[in-house]
Amino acid sequence: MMYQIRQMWLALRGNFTAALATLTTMTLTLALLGAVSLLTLNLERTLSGLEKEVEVSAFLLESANDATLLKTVQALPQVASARIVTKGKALEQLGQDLPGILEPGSLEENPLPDSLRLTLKNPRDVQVVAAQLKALVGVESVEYGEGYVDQALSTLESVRFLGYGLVLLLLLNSLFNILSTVRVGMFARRVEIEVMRLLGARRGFIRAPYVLEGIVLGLLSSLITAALLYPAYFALTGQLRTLLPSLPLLEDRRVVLELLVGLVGLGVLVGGLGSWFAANRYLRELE
Amino acid sequence: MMYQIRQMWLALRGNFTAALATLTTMTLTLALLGAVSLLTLNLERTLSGLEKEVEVSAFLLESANDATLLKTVQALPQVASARIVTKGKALEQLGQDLPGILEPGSLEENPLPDSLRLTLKNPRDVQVVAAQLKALVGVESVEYGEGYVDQALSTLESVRFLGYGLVLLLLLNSLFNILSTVRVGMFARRVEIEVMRLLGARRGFIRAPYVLEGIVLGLLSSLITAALLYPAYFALTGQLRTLLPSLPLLEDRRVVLELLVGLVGLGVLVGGLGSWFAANRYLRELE
Amino acid sequence: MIQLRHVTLEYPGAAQAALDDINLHILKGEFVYLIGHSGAGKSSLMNLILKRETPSRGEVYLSGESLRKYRGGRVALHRRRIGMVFQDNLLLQNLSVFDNVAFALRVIGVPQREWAARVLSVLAQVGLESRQSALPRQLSLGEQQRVALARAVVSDPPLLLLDEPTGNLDPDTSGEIIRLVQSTNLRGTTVVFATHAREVVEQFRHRTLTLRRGKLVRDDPFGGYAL
Amino acid sequence: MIQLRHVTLEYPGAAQAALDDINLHILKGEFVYLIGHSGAGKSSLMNLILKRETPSRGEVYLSGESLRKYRGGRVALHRRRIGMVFQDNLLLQNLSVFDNVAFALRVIGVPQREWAARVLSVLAQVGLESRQSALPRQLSLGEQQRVALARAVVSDPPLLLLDEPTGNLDPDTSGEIIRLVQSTNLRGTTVVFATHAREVVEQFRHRTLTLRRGKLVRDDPFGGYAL
Ligand SMILES: Nc1ncnc2c1ncn2[C@@H]1O[C@H](COP(=O)(O)OP(=O)(O)OP(=O)(O)O)[C@@H](O)[C@H]1O
Ligand SMILES: Nc1ncnc2c1ncn2[C@@H]1O[C@H](COP(=O)(O)OP(=O)(O)OP(=O)(O)O)[C@@H](O)[C@H]1O
Ligand SMILES: [Mg+2]
Ligand SMILES: [Mg+2]
Repeated sequence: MMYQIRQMWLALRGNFTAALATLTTMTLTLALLGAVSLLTLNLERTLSGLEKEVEVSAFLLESANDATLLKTVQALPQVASARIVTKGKALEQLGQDLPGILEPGSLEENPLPDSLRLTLKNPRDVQVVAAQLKALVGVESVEYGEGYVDQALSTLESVRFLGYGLVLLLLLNSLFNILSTVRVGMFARRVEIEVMRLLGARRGFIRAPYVLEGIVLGLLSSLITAALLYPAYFALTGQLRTLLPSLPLLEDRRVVLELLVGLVGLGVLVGGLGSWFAANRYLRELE
Repeated sequence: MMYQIRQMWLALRGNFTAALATLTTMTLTLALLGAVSLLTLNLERTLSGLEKEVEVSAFLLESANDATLLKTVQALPQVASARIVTKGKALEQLGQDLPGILEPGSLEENPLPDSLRLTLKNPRDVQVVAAQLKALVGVESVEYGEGYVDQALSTLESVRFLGYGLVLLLLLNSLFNILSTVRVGMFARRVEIEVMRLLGARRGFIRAPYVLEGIVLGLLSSLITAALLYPAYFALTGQLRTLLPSLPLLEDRRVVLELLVGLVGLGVLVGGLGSWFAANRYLRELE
Repeated sequence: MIQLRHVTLEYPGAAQAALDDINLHILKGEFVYLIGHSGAGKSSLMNLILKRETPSRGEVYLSGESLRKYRGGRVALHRRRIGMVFQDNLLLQNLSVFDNVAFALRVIGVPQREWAARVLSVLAQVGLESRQSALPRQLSLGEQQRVALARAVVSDPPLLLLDEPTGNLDPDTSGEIIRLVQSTNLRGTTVVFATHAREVVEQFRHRTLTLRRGKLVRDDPFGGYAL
Repeated sequence: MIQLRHVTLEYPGAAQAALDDINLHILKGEFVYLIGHSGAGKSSLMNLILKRETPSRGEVYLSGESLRKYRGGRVALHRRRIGMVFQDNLLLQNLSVFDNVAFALRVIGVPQREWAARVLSVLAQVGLESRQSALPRQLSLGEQQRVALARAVVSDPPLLLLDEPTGNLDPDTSGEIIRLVQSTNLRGTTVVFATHAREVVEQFRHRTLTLRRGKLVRDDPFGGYAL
């Protein structure tokens, strides 16, 4: 074992630039992976918050039968909950929103209509439900933030999608770097490796220093990543919290730590498996 | 020259994994650099839009002398423009914002005060000006979106800062990769290189294939980047435009193209200089 | 010990077979010279026995077993029973002289505490005791060749393959080397010795095989250098 | 042509000087053997002349000029006037035999259209015309050594340094090689020939320098192999 570790050390030193290149690439990759994962976790919270808030309002005609409409709407399969807001309630609400301007009783006539307020089981059904509502007798108009809600949803989805796409590319890139580092190491020592084979050394014996090298590189880069990401994340959320206090940020230190531990595990795995695979392949190639 | 190109080709092939690793790393780096640059260009536009919109409102007491105050305020060096909004104007405005609820003349008494509205030469002075206003006789209260404006400014600044930091790291990473690729190539051929030196070949002759290799890698990766970034950017802005029509997006195709051409230039430069530097260094090292 | 039956070796893309229908039997404990012009096929024959190459046709047997079916770990085991000096030396460049020789003991699993005594004794026999901590590139080529020989004999292998082990040695030094090989042979090791050194073949007489353009043209039990 | 004055070469970390106070004068057009035991310093002497090494003390002169002050491009120019066979061959592994030999012409700037004729003629002289498109690793070691010789002589250099050029050649082939070297010598090339081959030194008599442990112990104008 000591021999293998010494050999690994020699390989690392003899091949320092390549190792450094791999280290920086892997660190950047893992850092971005970590950042995207954290972003996704936060997006998911925002998204589910947003989804809960999607409310469809149907404004009713004076002539409408509120109770019947409520029943009809509650019977729709996509609807989670529905309630009536009378025009009196609506005016009261507006008065609270504009204190000092709309005092209770300051208006001679209430210009607001009654309305039905629905929440949906799945916010993606919003357009279907809106169309159904509009077709009901007694409904004057339907409002749900128009294009805004579905656009926001699809944008968030595509940001997440892009993020994972980027991470996938970066992981591939890291893998290429590891393959390359190992291959380079073995290529530079191809004569030595052939000699060892000719002297009767087993593949596993020859492979060991390279696999060790990969594991060490993976471990190092993921540790560096974790050490950078942890304080950076909490500094950022700290700042964001004061700026946008309504954002449902992930600030549970245990969850973040677990994620970073996973990252370290991934780094070691990618480093170890990558170099094992590469060493195996190039050993065969050299024969 | 033909000989050098053939040698470069051999080096690329013999060293394919390392070249591929460099290619993917450089492509990702340049893509991120391009993305951050585009983001920055857009942020700058949003930022300057935002800065123009920073408006400070000072609400005045009934007893205040509006005209004198206006003059005092206009004399302040940080102020770009100032105007008085009378309480009548303010109510009219509110009425327009809430049609059907606040009809003209529906209120017996106007609860709104007169106010001074200022824009600043440099929005970063907002707190100083606010404090000065508050100290004036006749001013009841001052409003400027409180924490929001300066927080938004500093957040945008730090996003931009982070972006360039990331790009710097990535550029360093690309450089390491190039150094590594060249070094690997030369290390693998160290015996050949020594033989060529012993036969009397000049350094430039030995260096040429590696420098060519670096240039080709830089060119390839920056072309791939440009080919990916151009359609991706316009797809994204297209989607954003419908989502947030108020965002002042950069959609001038010429500006974007110029940026991408710059990117290609940078790729070739980093590739060429990096490999020239590396080849030189390792040639010396091998001797 | 070694038997070749109708062995032909054609390198891919080569116009002529490097070895052409060789039949040969080398007994346990024998000392056999292999001579022939440059390019006659001596190294190719060695490489077949080491299973560095596999014959295009025919079979190579070691102790009655065909090498053809050996794979992976089995090849490694096979090679551990052979001590070889390659024509181009092939030392491990990043290991010291001592470690290069000790490597042969490491591979066959000799416990580490026995290494020092065995390695130093064989280094003394090739006259390089004082250079034990030098790296190969700090040695003259003749010295490297002697390290390679030390590595081949240190593990007392049942079979010794020597491919031109004195090509870079002066007559005095190569005489010492051959005496070392002969004493190993007397302890029971089978030796196959490819060489161009007429003096050696003439002076230390042993069974001599002569190759010409890939064909075994002469098998002289009493030796002598005649191409 | 070549002059060494009080030249001492100590490798860093080595206990003993590889060359010790050597004084030597080789005239233009001479043919000089360099003999000595393994490790005596023959290759080191060659390396000094090639400026692969720089002497610790003393000066090496070529045509009256000290090599010490040569740097960068000047060293390259110096080496272009020397044809050398290295003891360990050192061919360019990714070039064919033809391209390896042609490389010597490329370096000295011979126009490309002259290459084919000159390369093929010298390959024929070393008996490897038919292998011109093979890669070095597809050759036997003796064949590689002949390619190295072809590369050294193809450019008709003023100085030829041969370090054990027949170590992997049988007596017949090495005789042909030496005849080729001698004919080059007769066309005016100065030759320094390091060898262990007693037969060669005895058969083709020339001035012989003998090194022993880094010291020049004998300079015999009429030749003969005596260590
Ligand atoms: N990998 C290869 N591919 C094609 N031909 C090869 C290869 N290796 C050897 N040869 C050819 O096979 C023939 C025999 O080669 P081998 O190395 O066995 O000769 P040898 O007797 O050892 O010669 P030497 O005394 O010069 O070492 C030679 O003509 C050589 O060119
Ligand atoms: N780079 C080096 N570092 C330290 N010592 C060296 C180095 N190169 C050679 N030596 C030592 O210098 C001495 C002379 O070496 P040199 O290669 O000149 O011998 P040589 O006469 O060519 O021997 P051979 O006939 O074996 O080739 C040897 O003892 C060798 O070990
Ligand atoms: Mg051979
Ligand atoms: Mg030597």
